[in-house]
Amino acid sequence: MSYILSITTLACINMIAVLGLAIFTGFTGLFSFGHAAFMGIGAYVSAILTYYYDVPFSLALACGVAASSAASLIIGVPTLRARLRSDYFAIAILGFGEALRVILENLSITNGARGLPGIAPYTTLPVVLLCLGLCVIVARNFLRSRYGAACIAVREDPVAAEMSGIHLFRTRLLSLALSAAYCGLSGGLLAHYLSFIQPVMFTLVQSTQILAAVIAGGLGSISGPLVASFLFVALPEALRVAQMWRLVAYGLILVLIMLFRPQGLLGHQEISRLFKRPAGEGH
Amino acid sequence: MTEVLSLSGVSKRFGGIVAASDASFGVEDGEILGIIGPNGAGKTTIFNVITGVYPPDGGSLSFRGVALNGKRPDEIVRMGIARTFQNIRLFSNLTCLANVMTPLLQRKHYGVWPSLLRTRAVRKCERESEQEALSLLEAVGLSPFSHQKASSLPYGLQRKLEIARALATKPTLLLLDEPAAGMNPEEARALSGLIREIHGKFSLTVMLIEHHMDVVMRLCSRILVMNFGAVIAQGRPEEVRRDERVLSAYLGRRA
Amino acid sequence: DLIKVGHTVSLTGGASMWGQSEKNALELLIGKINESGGVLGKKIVLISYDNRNDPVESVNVARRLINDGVVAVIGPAQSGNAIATAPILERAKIPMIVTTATNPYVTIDKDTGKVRPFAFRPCFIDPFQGTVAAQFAYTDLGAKKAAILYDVGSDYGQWLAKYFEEAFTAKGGEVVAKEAFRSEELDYRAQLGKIKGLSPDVLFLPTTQKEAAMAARQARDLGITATFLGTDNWGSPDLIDLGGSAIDGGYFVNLTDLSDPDIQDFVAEYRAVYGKDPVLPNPVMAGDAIYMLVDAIKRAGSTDGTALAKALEETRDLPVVSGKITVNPEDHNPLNKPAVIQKVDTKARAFVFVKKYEPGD
Amino acid sequence: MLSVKDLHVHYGKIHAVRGVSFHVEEKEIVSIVGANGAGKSTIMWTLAHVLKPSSGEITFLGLPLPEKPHEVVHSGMCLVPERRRLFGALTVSENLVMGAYMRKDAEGIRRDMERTFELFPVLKGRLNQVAGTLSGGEQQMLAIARALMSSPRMMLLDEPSLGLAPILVDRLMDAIVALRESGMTILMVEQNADRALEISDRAYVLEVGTIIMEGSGKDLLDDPVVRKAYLGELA
Amino acid sequence: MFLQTLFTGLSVGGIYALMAVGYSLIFSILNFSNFAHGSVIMLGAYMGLGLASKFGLKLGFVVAGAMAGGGLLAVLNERLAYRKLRHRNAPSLYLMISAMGCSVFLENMVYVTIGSRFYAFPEFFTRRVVTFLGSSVSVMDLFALAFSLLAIGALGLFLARSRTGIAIRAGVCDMTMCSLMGVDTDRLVALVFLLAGALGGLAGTFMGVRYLVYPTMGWITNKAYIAAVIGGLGSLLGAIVGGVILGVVETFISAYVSSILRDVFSFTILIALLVCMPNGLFGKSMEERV
Ligand SMILES: Nc1ncnc2c1ncn2[C@@H]1O[C@H](COP(=O)(O)OP(=O)(O)OP(=O)(O)O)[C@@H](O)[C@H]1O
Ligand SMILES: Nc1ncnc2c1ncn2[C@@H]1O[C@H](COP(=O)(O)OP(=O)(O)OP(=O)(O)O)[C@@H](O)[C@H]1O
Ligand SMILES: [Mg+2]
Ligand SMILES: [Mg+2]
Repeated sequence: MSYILSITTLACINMIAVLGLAIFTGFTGLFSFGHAAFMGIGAYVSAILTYYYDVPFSLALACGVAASSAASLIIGVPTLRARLRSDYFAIAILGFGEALRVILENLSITNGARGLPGIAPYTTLPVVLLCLGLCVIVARNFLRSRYGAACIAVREDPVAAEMSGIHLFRTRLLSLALSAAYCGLSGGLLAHYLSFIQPVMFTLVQSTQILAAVIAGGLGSISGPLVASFLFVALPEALRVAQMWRLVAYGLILVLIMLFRPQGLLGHQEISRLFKRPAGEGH
Repeated sequence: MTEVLSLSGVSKRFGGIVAASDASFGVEDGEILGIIGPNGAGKTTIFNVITGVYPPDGGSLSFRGVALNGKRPDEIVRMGIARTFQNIRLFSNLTCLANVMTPLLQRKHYGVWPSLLRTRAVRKCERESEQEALSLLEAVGLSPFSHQKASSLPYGLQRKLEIARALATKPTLLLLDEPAAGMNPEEARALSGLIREIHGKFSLTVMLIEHHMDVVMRLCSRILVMNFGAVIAQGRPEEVRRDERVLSAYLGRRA
Repeated sequence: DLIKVGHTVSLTGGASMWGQSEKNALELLIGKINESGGVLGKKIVLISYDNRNDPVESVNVARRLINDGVVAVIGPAQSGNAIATAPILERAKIPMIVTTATNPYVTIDKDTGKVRPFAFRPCFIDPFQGTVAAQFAYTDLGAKKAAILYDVGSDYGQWLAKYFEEAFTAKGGEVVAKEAFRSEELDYRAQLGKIKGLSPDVLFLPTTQKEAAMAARQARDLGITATFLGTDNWGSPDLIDLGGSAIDGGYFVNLTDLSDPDIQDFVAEYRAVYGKDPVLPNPVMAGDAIYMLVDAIKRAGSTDGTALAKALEETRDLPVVSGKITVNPEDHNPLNKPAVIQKVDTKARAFVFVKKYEPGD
Repeated sequence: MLSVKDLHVHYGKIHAVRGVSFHVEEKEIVSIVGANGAGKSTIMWTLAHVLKPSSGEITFLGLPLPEKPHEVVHSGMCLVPERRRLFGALTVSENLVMGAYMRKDAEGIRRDMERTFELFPVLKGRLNQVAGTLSGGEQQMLAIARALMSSPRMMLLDEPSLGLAPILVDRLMDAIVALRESGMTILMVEQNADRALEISDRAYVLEVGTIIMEGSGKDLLDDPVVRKAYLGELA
Repeated sequence: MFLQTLFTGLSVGGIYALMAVGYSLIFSILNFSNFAHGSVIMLGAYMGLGLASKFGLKLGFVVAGAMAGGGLLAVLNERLAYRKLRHRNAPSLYLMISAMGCSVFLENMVYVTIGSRFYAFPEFFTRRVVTFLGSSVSVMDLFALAFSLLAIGALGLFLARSRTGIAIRAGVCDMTMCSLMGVDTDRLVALVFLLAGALGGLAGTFMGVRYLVYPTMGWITNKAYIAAVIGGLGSLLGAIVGGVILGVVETFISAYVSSILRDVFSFTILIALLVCMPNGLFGKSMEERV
């Protein structure tokens, strides 16, 4: 039972990060190969605070969130201001992630590549569920607000968005900072769940997994990526008996999703919508 | 009458192509100004320069006494200039309602934190915007389609949706780039009526690029003729219609 | 009925070669134990799960194993994964015996400095290994100047580089260069070019055999003549194939040696069943672990975790695959676990036994 | 030459074309007129087999329409779709090369190129400009020119005069007549309904996915209903 | 040491460039990042290895075999994992994720079937070094650099000039319209993948000979993606120049600044470069007109 709970916890922690990237990629239309770095910042900042300075967990989490948001500005301000095209932006942020990892690997307070063991295991399933619930509500609120509308407009057509009075740079930056905050929270929770963090946990591989969940779940959807990220954690576990074959299967499933659910599991719609009268969308 | 917009000596080149050369003219408050000219004359370019999509290579622009040079498009929009696009640019995956609501929401002034918490004030703003959007859709005759995806509308209706979206930025100057393209004469006639109606209802100044001469003649109090990036003639519709240069370069034998 | 033993191991990813060999060895030995009547009249079943050499996965595996009702866990082989796994098993009161995780903090809680009651290992620890390497370099090879090239992204490399540097300078030697690379990189010539200019006597490479082989080849290409010195991760038969003539004459510290007389029976059996040599040292360490466990179950007379941990702590002079083992109750490391120095001889295609260090030497 | 029987096309649940039948004879100019959203473009896309009909029968040159769009082109039918659909990142000359992709006769290609430049002289000076940066009307010219380069047996034109200056509309209509003279068959959808009907041999009036009227171009032009509904004349 | 560092940088850069070409080729044509390219390189290396060690073939045959194998693999890859998406005019992001899936799939297929062992090519053609001004340069590196320049030159010409090349690029803009011009787009795309795959096979063999062969060796292609971005995505010349620059810069940072913090420096330079030149060195500015 504890195993199922632990998988659920991990899945939910992951879902928070995926939700963050869904805001950025799914709704603002920029993609990123570096969001694991923001998880890393959240994880390390909050873990260092509870570990060395006995800061209360909630405050440490908040600091982690703030730190990763702030870090996202460091990379976001120059690149978004320069209006990098999305592929270029993705590589720039990948560079940021990798550089950050090297720094984490060489600081003494992070204990280098050896990692920080013995972080207090404050993260429990109820805590995670609470955070996830809040995150979903906040994400929904954000996306329905004028800021969210701006993000979506920027995704759909940047020029037309500007002609609707939207400040492109500020909108993209806000979306980046919010998504980084989500990833920071996710990282903080992860650190206090595993009790142990190492820079290798926050690499490109992790970034691409978050991105894959967002896309497989469907761009422009909140519930889709959530479902996908849950599946992406649960599926390898379910396939664990298949041993070495499970990663083969994982790769295959990713391809199959793209081939047969081109919009992702739920592109541009939410689970709740599935049960309502279908709007006349056609196609 | 006062001039709301004035351009003096505006020029823009792309590589070797001179898209606008030393264009100077003013737009009077409340008029409907038509811009005609052969293809590639630089009409759309003038719109692009006014709305800040391209910075001009030279010359100056001012709107109600404020210089437009160096302003970002979104700033210009907030000063009260809105436009539609020649190649329709809607938010194609969104519903018509959402298309119109987007600029309306941008005019609301609540901060990020209230938006995350979705306070009562935020919800009120949204309800207001929704009502406003619906009434704008009503005004252009798109109410039945408000929950349909923008990309699934036929071409002609997409143009009307663009007008509604432009109106949603609450402009005082509206730039329309070939609004009647893809409409048959009857539809174009109806559209003229619509433009005249919103012109009065929202007390707008309108600049209109159009190749449908009926529409231009019917609507405009004044017409600018452009060729090779420069304004070659201007005047009242009847004058322009008889202008020799306009006949040979633009209207052809039929007119 | 059955006694379930968990096994958390890298079956995919860069460390899978050892992991697969480890799994083979355990299956082989457990088969033997079961044939001879099992333990407490019960048969042992092994439940292996792939941890992909990833700490998060390792935690999942640990939880899954707990859920599957294992009485003890063997593995993981890598210190990072072991450190992530240890607290989980500790809370579930299930003993774990790691195989080759040589980091001190696998069995010691870094915060409290106390021993982790449920964590054990049959292998020596990094400070010892680093010291042995430094000592061998300084005294036996007569090196005064050493250079280090290690993988910054690997905790293993970082630790050993640190311990070696400390020990070597303590002895009076000088570490002239400490250069690093990243695991997925292939070319170290930039770093080696710099090292060449400092003409060290030895080049310490606390890396996997693949990286050691590449570093050696590139170093010789650049004309570096220093002696190569490595650690237990070199100890794989393919080092010779990979490094070719470049790696010839290199020395490395190992846990055991394929030619170690103590393990010849095991190696022969392994060859007979799988048709190839075991990839040392993991299979041997895993073998030690399963024997330690079986012995502890017998002595405890039960499979209760706490009782098992207590019995494991009292392991004395137990004959295992690699020789005899005694657990130090202070730190749960084996007492008197020797380290061997081997020399790479590419012409004979073998690792030649050079010398053996006992702790305290 | 082309015959369509009881064609139905759906977009998901939207029934855009509802049982349309018509035919086009060799060397004819046939127009389809109708309001926005009547389903004209949908019919054109279906004839090019980019959209697949949900039911109905299309035969071209006596054979059922081939499956793949490129096979349809090879059988001699070429579509100039609504909204240009140029290869925006390619230059003007590359777009024209693409138009002539199937042709091997270098001489004929050169001749058609000349003819095209006669019709739209602007393009000649713009051969190396990236198509996406042309003005709206220039793009429309290029779209037509590209189709002319393929010199098909039958050409489908969807709103060819969109965004063209009046003087060019005249030239275009003349060119269409000239094409017919040279042996091409033309089916066109045109919002400039009076101009289209003037040069059409026959025409169909489409309303909400069904054909409500057919006749010769002249007849329809004189029909009061048509005049009122599509030509903007107050009755 | 300066000269040696420079040579090393060039040789590392040459390998990056060779990997970046195939990747950039597909990008320039299909406008998406084919993350499976790393796996094609890796499998190309395995094929070369098989030919060299199992059949003891000469280097020429080994390279030819690996190129053929890589090409076929890439075509198959396209056929199974991308074609359907392409037909749907799916956004390039979808293709990218599909490519990511392929790369996970292929890499783990190798683990499951061939195993995780490392392999080295037989030593007989591995190491020939010429000494030049006191610095050693490997013949293999020179060959790799020259060959990648040649390959790119030929490819660039083909794409810019030939009818097929134009059709391929037209297909990128609008697949539907391309088929309305009578083009069988599938055949064209298959051709592109054949070329890119062959280059991948070549790169794999070179890398295998220079370094080692193992399942995760494709990861180094990340560097090729970065190189392609530095040079400007979609520009073949950019891919080469970007690769060489990245190699040289990395090497110099390692040698003169810090090998430990190297990536921090090189990525900072990357980001700074992109901020100043948002389209890379040779990328076309893709400003869309309104
Ligand atoms: N971004 C650009 N790059 C290069 N040339 C451009 C660009 N934008 C416009 N042009 C050129 O500038 C000229 C003027 O274009 P513009 O779009 O203003 O014409 P227009 O008067 O709107 O014509 P139309 O009636 O055909 O829409 C054209 O020849 C066009 O090719
Ligand atoms: N992609 C689509 N998805 C859903 N519905 C569509 C789509 N495209 C067209 N429709 C619908 O099909 C009907 C016919 O559209 P079509 O584009 O064929 O009209 P049209 O006669 O060409 O109009 P126009 O004169 O504006 O070009 C319309 O009601 C339209 O809303
Ligand atoms: Mg225009
Ligand atoms: Mg249409």
